[in-house]
Amino acid sequence: MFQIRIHGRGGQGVVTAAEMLSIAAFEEGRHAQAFPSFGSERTGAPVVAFCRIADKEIRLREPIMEPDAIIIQDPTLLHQVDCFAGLKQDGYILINTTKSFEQLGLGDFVRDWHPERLCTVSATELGIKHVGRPVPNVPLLGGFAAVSGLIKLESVAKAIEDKFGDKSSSKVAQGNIAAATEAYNIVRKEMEDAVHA
Amino acid sequence: MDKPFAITLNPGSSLANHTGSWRTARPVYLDRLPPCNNQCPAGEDIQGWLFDAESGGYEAAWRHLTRDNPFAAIMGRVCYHSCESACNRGKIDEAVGINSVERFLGDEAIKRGWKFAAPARESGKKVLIVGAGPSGMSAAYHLRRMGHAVTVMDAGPYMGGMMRFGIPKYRLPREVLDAEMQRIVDMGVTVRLNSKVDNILEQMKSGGAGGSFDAAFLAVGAHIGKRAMIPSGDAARIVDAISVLRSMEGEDKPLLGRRVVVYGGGNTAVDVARTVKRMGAEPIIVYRRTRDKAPAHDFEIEEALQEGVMVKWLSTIKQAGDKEITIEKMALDDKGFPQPTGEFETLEADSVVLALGQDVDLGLLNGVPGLEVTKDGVVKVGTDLMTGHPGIFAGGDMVPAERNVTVAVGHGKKAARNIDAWLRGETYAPPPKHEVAQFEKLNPWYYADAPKTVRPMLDIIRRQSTFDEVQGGLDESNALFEARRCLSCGNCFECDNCYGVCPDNAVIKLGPGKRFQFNYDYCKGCGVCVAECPCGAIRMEAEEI
Amino acid sequence: MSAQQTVKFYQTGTFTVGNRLLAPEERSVQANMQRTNSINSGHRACQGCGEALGARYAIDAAMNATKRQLIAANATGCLEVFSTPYPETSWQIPWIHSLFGNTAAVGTGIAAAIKVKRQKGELREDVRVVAQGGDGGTTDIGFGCLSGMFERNDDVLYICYDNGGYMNTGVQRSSATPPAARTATTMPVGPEPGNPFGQGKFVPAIAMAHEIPYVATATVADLRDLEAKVTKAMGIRGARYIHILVPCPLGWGTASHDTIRMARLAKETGIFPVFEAEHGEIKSALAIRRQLPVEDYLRPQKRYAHLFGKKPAVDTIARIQAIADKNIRRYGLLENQH
Amino acid sequence: MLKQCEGSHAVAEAVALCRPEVICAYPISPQTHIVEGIGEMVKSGELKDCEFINVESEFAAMSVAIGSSAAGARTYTATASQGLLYMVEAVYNASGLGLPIVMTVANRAIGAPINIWNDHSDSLSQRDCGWIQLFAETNQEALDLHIQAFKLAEEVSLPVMVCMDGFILTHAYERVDMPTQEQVDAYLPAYEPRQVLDTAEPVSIGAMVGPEAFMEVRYLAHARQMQALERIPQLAAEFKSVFGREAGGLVRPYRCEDAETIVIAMGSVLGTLKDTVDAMRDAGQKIGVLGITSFRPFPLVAVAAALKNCKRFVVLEKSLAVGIGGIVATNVRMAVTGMGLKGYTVIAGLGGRAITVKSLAGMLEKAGRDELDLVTFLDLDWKAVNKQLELEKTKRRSGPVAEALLRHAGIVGARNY
Repeated sequence: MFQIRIHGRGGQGVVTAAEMLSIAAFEEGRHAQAFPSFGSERTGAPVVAFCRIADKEIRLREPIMEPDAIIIQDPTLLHQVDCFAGLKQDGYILINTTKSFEQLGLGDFVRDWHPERLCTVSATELGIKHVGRPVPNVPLLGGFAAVSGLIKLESVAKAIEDKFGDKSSSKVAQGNIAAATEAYNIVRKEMEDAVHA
Repeated sequence: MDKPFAITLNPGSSLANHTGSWRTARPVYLDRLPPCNNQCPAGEDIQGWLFDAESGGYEAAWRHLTRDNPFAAIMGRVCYHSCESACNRGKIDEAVGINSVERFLGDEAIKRGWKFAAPARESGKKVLIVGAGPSGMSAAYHLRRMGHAVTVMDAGPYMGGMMRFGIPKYRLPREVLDAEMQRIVDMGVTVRLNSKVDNILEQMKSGGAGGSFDAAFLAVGAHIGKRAMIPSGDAARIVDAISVLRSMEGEDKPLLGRRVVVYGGGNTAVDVARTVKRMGAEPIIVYRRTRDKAPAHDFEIEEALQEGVMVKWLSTIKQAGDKEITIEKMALDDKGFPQPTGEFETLEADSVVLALGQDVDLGLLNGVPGLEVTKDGVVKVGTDLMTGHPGIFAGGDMVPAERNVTVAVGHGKKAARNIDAWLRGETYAPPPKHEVAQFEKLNPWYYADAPKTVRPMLDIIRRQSTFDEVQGGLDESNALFEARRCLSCGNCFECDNCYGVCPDNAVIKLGPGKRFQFNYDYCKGCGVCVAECPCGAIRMEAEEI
Repeated sequence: MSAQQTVKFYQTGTFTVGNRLLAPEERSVQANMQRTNSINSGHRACQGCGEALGARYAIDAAMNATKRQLIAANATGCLEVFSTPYPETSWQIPWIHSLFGNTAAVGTGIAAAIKVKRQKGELREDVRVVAQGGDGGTTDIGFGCLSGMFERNDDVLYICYDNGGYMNTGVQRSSATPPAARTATTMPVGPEPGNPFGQGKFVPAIAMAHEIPYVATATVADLRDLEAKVTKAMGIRGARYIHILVPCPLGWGTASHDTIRMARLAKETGIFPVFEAEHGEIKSALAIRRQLPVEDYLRPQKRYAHLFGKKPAVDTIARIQAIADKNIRRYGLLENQH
Repeated sequence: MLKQCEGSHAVAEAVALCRPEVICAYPISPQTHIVEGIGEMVKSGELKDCEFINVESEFAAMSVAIGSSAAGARTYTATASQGLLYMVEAVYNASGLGLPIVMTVANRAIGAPINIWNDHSDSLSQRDCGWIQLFAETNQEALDLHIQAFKLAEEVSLPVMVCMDGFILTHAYERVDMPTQEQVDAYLPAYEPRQVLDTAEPVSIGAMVGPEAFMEVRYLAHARQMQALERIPQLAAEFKSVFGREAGGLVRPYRCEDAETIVIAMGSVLGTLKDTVDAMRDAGQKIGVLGITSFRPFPLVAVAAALKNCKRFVVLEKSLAVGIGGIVATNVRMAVTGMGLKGYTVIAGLGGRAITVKSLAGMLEKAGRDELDLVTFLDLDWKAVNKQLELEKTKRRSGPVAEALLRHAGIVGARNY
């Protein structure tokens, strides 16, 4: 079972990201469980969402306290919330930022971790670029598909269509898919760079 | 439906709960006597015939009316309608114009040619009636309806009696009078005019075609003008009012001159004054008391004044001369009696008409055993209108009573009922009278605001110069309106109020004309029906313990 | 022009229940021998109960207007208690009692069910819904549901039978209890005896503020007016409200036979304005026929007995008169008098 | 058809498949997504012949439901927590009148202090209201129970609450197998009311019943729940034959056969418990889980049968009967009267407190050694509690408890993830 925790702020699509992640896993025939931190948080407040992915039925309902991966949608949270609480050694970290882990002051924390599991992507910019809105959640999913290798980029695309396909024009879905794809490629590149560094 | 236990119930199942057991007093329907009926000297069921008229059933209304009084058209003109004074509607706005509706019905009957049916069965009894006036003809009508053979004898040349010889045409057109008289003749009543009865016993014996009469009703009226001792010169022209009015019916109109003094304050005095006014003279009424003490109806005085009749109130004639009379001023004392003042005045007068009342010619009763006469010169009768002589009854002006047409007509009916009973060897017992429906018993809220309809009056010029009828009648819509103003005091008129206002649906509506019935199984005795009955036809009665 | 038709019949006009001279179609529903008696004999209302009467008037009229296709929801209260004690019901129509404060909502539910059943073709008849309750169930505890039903414009006619208090529980004050009236919870003691002035609410005006298609007031003293309003209401779709004044002999301390008279006095003094409104605008008022001072209305009621002691409470009576005068001005009760 | 969706959405779709005719909605977390989902289906025309009414309160919601159900319409609503309490008078009325309304309760705590997170205090407060209460373990079961609920409600003429854990299930995305309309139609016949407001056959519903018949009416309500006790397993079996999967029933034992310790619970925590038990079994402990699906009617016989071979039972419940302890535990104890079992009550997860495998395992191991307190509060912060109790002892005006505890715990507003 693989457990992901997503940190962000109200309005950044944190919960949706977890749900789409579960849909993507479902599309690959796996069991998945996504759930929010059940708060009544308003726009701007710190928000957490969870996703479990497994190959058999997921019965566990406790919050994810020891995640295999952390997605941080907003790096400003790093100073306010213990985003990495319980993260397993050598877990995956994906941060929406233009900075590096070093620049974010996380250099010591991840010093001995697998470098290819520590990625950043400027997802907000990708959101603006492809969708016209500073929503980082979908590009980060593309990035996560890349960094974790847990789900395929195509599954993320399917999840995007599932979420956005009906409601708005496919333009939104296509924009999101493009953003996710670009993020995927950026992260792939980053990982290669990290391995070769 | 497979209904859940207890919480779901079948419709209307509360009928099993007889809430009538809660009652400590119960409402009861009753008929109270409307004040108009109570007041009517002719005993008309006024509320009853108005009820028929309200729905436009004029013939039914007329037939209902004529159960008691055959002269609707006459009554509608000459009756002084004391019913209207008693009418409860007068306490709301104005009394119902009963008289005008009565006239409408009477006129309608003449116009449509409605007739009285001949009796279904002949009794084989013969009744002699002396006098074809209102009382005699009324009795004739009722007796005939009861199946008796009736012969009316009258000394005069026409039927009608005082209705013809005492009431001027402008109040009662003669074609109306004739029509209503003839209708009675048409029932099979024998009328012999110009047939003075000099001796009643002999007349009864002589009978007629079928042998002697079984009973007699005397209604000869009061035709002898009272005289007053007025010092007068030979040349003074003094006549009595009845003679004047009677002569108006003949070819020779009375010659009274220009200035005519009418002495008296009764209706006859006013009639004479208004009559001579129409003949071109200048009448002046001299009366010893005031207007409000005058026995004449005020509306008649008012109409006379409108027409130009002069009146000297508080005056008596001291002397009558050729061209003038002397009158003395009077003053009322503490008790309201006029007392001489010693002040005199002279009035120009070509003639003096005495309108001081009439006496009865009792000649035909001479030698009748048992018969008694009062000191006023009228015949004593019992409550059954029978004289001291068995089988001889009397009514109208010749018995002690108020003298007017309506009273006379009432006597005719009453006499007829008693004669009928007497002929069968029985005593007529009138049904007990219901209690009078006083205004307090009504709930006047329910009556719509509707002021009385004013009858048209002839214009003043024609009133002063012609004998055309002064007061007009109502047209149909007016008559209907007026009839519908009736409150139906004391008598259910099926307004459905009791049926509607009962919170317990404890009033059963029986259908048109059948009124209502209480369902005492459910009536809780709240009394709302009594309080909200417009006409006072329900009463609460304590439940027996 | 009021909902009431002017009938040209001078004997009793439109004031009596029936009128044998009217064409059958112009007669009142209550005059009809075949009226439904929707609430039938055997109910356990007090003698002279205004509410029992008002309910039959209104529901019979609604039954007539809907060709007997009517379902009623009923709030807890006198009407419910006296009409449906197990094992007997007085109702002859489909009727449901749920709770004290939810009748308008129950009506909404029934109307919704009917709408769906008609859409599906499972119900052929155009069945209509009446929800009814006393003033407590309407102006107090049921007010939330009532307001909700109004604002959604649900297809329900709500009828409030207003007798000015919680009579079922022993005459306690409601928000419809008039000033100065004695109830078990506003006793005639202390410096301001009876129900205080300046409290309470007049729900017809609040109903109007919802801009619902139809709002009317009526009394049991004006049957034809009441029937005309119910009939009119049943001809309209959406939320409708009729507020009927129903005197309570028990709570008012009046003689059982005075029930209708008291309602009449309430109207004729101007204490209870009788009017109708459409979409929030007043359309007509039933004119006072013979204006009377409020004292005539107050004096026969024991709940106001403290105003007429040895020293009459002239000031209090004047304050009540001022309320009547205000009604007369506000609703034009002296205009268009016959 | 398999799909990955939110629990609320799954329920909304399942309810729509049941062809409801009237739906009343008043928003309260965490029930909102359900009625929002159905509302959209009605408005878009996807769900035909259905009236969706936005009411002004939960009291009105249940009242509208009473009206529509009495008028013969299949009626649905959903609520939670304070909303359920606000409609309580109508809740009792609906069952008293025998109206087969189906209502989802997205279980949530009851204030004060106000708390929007999950526990079972809301529906368990209504344990005696006369409604049938079915608890879902997963979103799949929540979906399935709604389909069964309509059938059960209409058969026995009683209203049914389908209880699902607020947020934990309602807001969780997971896989469900959504049945087809044909399947649902095959299982669920059209509503044929036992009593209905019908102009052709008028009745008075809701009479006032006095002492002479009230006991009987109440007994009949009980008898109908006893009928439901028989029907629930049958309906689950029928359901399996149409839909091909297990759902519903009275109780669901898991690895109980040779268990010495059986932990009993309701709702979504059963999943976490099963994982915990599996791990403990792997470590050699004889332990099982008994899930109770039907809380009302309470399956006394089924519970007793499931526990007949164990040595002890632990009732893990997300509710607290203040002043005594457990609610479910009390019911279970009645079921095992005379069986000589050791029983423990564990209050857990109140107001959304996470119930973790770790805590559960620790507690169950203690239970296995019979070292557990009879009434245990799982993961209670004793330090905070004791401090507050101390404060109250010394200071009369000690201030609001909840705020004091938050201060003590260093938690202000947001949670520490």
